[in-house]
Amino acid sequence: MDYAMCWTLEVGGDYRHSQASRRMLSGVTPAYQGTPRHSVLRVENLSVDFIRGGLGLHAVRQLSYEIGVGEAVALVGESGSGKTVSALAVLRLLPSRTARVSATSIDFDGNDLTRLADSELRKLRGYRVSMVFQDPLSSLNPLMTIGQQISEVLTTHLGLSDSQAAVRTQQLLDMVGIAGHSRRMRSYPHEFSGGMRQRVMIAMALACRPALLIADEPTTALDVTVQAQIMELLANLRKEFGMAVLLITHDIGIVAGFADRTLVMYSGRLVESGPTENVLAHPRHPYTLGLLRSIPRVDRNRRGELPSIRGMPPNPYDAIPGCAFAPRCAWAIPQCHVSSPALEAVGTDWAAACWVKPNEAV
Amino acid sequence: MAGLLIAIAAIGIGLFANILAPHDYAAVDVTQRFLPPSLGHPFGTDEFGRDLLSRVIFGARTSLIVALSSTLVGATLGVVLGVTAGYFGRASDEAIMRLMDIMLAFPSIVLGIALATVLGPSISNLALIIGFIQIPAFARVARSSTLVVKAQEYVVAARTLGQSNAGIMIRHVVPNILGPLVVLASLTVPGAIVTEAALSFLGLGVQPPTPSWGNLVFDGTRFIYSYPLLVALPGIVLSIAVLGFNLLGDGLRDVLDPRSRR
Amino acid sequence: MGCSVLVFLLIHFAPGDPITSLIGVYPSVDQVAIMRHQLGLDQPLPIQYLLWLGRVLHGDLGTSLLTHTSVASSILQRLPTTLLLTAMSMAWALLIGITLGIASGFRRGGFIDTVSRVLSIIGISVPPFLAGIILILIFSVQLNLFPPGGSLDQYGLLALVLPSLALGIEYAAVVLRFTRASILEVLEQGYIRTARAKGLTPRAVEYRHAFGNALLPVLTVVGLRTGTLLSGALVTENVFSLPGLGTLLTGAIGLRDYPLVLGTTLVMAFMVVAVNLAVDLAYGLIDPRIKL
Amino acid sequence: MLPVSEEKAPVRAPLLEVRNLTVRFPLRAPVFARGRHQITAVDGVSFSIHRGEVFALVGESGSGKTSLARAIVWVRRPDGGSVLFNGVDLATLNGKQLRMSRRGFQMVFQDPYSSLDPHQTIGRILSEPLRVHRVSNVRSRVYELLTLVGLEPAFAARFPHEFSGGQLQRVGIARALALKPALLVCDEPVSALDVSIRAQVINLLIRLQRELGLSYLLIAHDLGIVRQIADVTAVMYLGKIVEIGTNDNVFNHSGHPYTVALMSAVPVPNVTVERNRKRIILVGEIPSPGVTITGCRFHTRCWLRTRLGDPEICTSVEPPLEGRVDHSIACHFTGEVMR
Repeated sequence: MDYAMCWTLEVGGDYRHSQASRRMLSGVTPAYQGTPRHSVLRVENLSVDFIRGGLGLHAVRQLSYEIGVGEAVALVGESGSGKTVSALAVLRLLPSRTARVSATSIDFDGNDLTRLADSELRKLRGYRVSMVFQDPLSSLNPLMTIGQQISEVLTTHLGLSDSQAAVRTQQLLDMVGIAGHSRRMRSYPHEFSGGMRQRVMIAMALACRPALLIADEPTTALDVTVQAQIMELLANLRKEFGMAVLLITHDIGIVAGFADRTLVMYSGRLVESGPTENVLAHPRHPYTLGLLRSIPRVDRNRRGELPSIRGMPPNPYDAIPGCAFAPRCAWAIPQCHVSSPALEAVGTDWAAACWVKPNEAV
Repeated sequence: MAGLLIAIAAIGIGLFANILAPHDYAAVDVTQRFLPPSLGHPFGTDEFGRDLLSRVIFGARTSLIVALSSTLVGATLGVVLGVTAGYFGRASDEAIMRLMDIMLAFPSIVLGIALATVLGPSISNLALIIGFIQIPAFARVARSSTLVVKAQEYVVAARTLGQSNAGIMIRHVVPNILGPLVVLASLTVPGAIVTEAALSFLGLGVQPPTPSWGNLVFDGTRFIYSYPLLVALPGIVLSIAVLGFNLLGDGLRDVLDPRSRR
Repeated sequence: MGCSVLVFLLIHFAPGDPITSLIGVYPSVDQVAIMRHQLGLDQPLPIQYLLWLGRVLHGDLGTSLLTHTSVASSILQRLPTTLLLTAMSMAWALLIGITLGIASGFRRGGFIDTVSRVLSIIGISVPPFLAGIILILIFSVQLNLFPPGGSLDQYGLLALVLPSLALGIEYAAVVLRFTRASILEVLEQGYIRTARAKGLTPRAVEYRHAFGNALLPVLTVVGLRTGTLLSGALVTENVFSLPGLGTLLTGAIGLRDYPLVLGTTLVMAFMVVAVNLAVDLAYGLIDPRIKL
Repeated sequence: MLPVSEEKAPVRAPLLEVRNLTVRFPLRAPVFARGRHQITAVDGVSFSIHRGEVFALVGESGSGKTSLARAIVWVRRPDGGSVLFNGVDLATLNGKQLRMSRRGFQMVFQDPYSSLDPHQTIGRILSEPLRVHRVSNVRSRVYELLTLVGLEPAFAARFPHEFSGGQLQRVGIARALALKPALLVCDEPVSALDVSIRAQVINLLIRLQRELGLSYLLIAHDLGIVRQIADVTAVMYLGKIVEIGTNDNVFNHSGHPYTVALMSAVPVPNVTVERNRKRIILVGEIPSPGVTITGCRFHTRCWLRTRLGDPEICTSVEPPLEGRVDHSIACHFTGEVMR
């Protein structure tokens, strides 16, 4: 394909690749091997609280996870489950006035992000780890051209001159499937459609060939047919670059086709994590199971009422003594209301935070 | 909070002027001219030997009557025009907003001067004139808020229920645009105090012997070299009152507009 | 155009007949009739308006009823003072307002922010005429540094220092507040988060991404406040007895000099319209989403 | 006098009939070039809904489905065509008659936060339709409605901001049911809700439909939901219906290349299915409605057209919507699609 060619041409360039990414460029995408593995990101005990008007909101509680080199991991949850907040916290992108972030350690690519100075972290952002956001319109500066916004990354991190950056920007636009670049580079975000803007965001994020891409609901604002385009593009580029992807989404359907591993969050906590096929076929946490059962599927002739989860997600301002899901859970036992279960292994590299861990097929 | 206190104090002073004032504001005593501040005359006396403090206190009454009633006039008319323009859109919107643009093109004082010469200077006319000047501001805010509310689905819902346009405007639009309008009103009051003062200052506002903050400052300027306190004291009181209403407006904005809560 | 109709009607219905102020309190009937005819006052109202408008479009603003000189020429003579005064106050108000606004917006809660917030709320509460008087008291009466009043011819630009300060204080405070609010708003936008996620330095984020976007609403304020600024100029000129359009206008109103009032008001309205047009053009230049 | 839900209508006459409906919008042109540009959001759409039927309208953003819904509930007069409710053309009604006939068709909105007035209590919101139509026993009816949608009567005294999205959507449904309508127009009723809440609201809609014998016009982009509850499904593309038929026909025997692509694009939460399915990725995005397209309006993105070697007819002749009563398709090459 076009973009493959363009990148082979580029490899000899003046990129300052780290050891890890050079290995990836040689085409060796480390296969998923279970623990232990080389991880690109390892988060331990991440907690985020928001202080608003004297009230404390526990957005993320003791979240730990790991993303292997080149691995695609999905972080799934509903609004308010803390999935986006946890990702922003890792990159220190939360407003420091209101957010209180704490973690035992956040290891990215050999750096402990909890100890890194702002200026050092900045050198990693957009270079070794980058992000794509949900709403591509508000995520792009309306007053700058597409070209300026992409080349900015190249001049900042790779020290390219403006003309070198312009050349590379064209190649990047090519890579994400935007044709007619010289004109496109001078266009402004409002002149693009939603899907095109998201392609621009992706080009910008991948400009320095990061080791990890965090995609925060990248297709939520898009139509289904465009969503399919973007997900295919992301999947292809991931294979191409051998980069790891953390896909944040509420749509489990997207997860099935994309992620090697799936993490499920509920009310700020990780409730289940494991290989996507296991989690989706035999979820061991009642929340995951209920969620999967309640999704009406386009590939099934099933009519009438859906099996649904009763009740509502808890108010994040409330302190819950036991399992946050217990009030809605069909399997809840007395213990669930008293103490909060920790993640416990239920299989190879597969864990669920539940006292009961029902074993049923979706 | 400070703003609220100052605003309440100012209004209180205006309301109870006759109780608070130590002297008759119009009592001339030529033997007592240009007295410096003393216990008997805390602000001193003016060129006719009138007690300055009493005049400032009664001036508060005049200035605030003009400011508050003009804001009421401007807000009422402006909201009616703005909501009509925003809700019905199209031709009525064009017509009303062009008219507002024309009014805005004139420096407000110029408009005020012109109207003051037409209607003649009396307190009620002054309130009408300043109110008239304020119409475009209220109309603009009311219109843009109405446009926001109109785009909300609950307005569409009310229409599908068979609610009439008048019903929708009264029940749904007006209650939902009140927030920004209250803020604007509280920010308009200091503007009105200043405009009244400026008009009085130019000799087109409140006519002597009735004191207002504006004509007190104006009268004082004649003695700016010999007796600056005559300008300074009413001027400072005026500024404090304006400051109070401005702070009140800011505070209201923070309370009523969750977007500015930062 | 609408402006001219409004001015015309407003002045027309003003009580006080210009004839009386011209010929004296007890004119003879004949005298009045002749005079009215000369002035075109016996024509129906719309015709009067059209005649006047026709002349205006040719640059003829009529003749002053009292001095019998051309209105256009007296306006032209006074215009530079007012233009210079407003331009000066606007210039330094924008300079101070935007600089401090940026400084306090980007370093929210810091020392500069606290100081400028206090300054701005005080500044907003001091109307130009009062600011003028205070400045005169301090700099002319006490320190004797600047003239308390007088024309450009007498003192040159020195004559404008205090007036432009008096006029600019409130304006600077307004600009400061809007700039600050606008920056705080912009800093919460998605593209700022993107810029930070790209690894740009805080400086690049603030000046390349936040600044331009924050300036747009400030530009709108500049347009909207022009009328207020001219109002202030009018008062300020009177405080400092500067011979500009403001003093011309107040004088003309006092004497019911129709054509002069009409002409001056129209020129002022035109200035407001012109500034707003300039603002629209600037908008078009800065914001690619707006096509003129 | 005018039709309410209990009215006896001629047997088999449709409850709602939409004939050749067209909605246009003026296009905002730059200041110096203000012309009479218009975009056609809905371009001659016809269909009918029978009593007790769930009719789903599927389409992506820009397909015109929301404009169509607004025209049907007559909050925006259509620019062409007609809407017949119980056989009565809404355009022929005067203000009072229209208000009466509104009792028969009500709407459920997409955004539960924006569709309920934040300054009114739930009780006032629910009593508004009752007051407008001078229904007696407002209070008891409000309690009845709250119970009907699974909420506590005590909620009547509270304000919308005290509730979650799912609860508010129940209030929205209760308001729509207040006047005992025969038809509910549901515009994306669950797309603003969280995944675990969606099923609850869908189930409520299913239950109400069964218990009250309602008809639904369901507007949705989520094909899974449509498949779950619709009897008849119509697929819209750029203002026109391109495929319409019984649910089984449209989903299992799709005849329009767009329907096929749309369905293949919907992800399914199952790894095996996702890995083995053939996905058709359409090129580009739905063209802006301001652009005039000759021939078939889908031809710019059609995967079948390229596969068939770019037949000329696709770009020159607009295919009519034709077929059987239970399945009509607007494509020149339906046979090829089916194969």
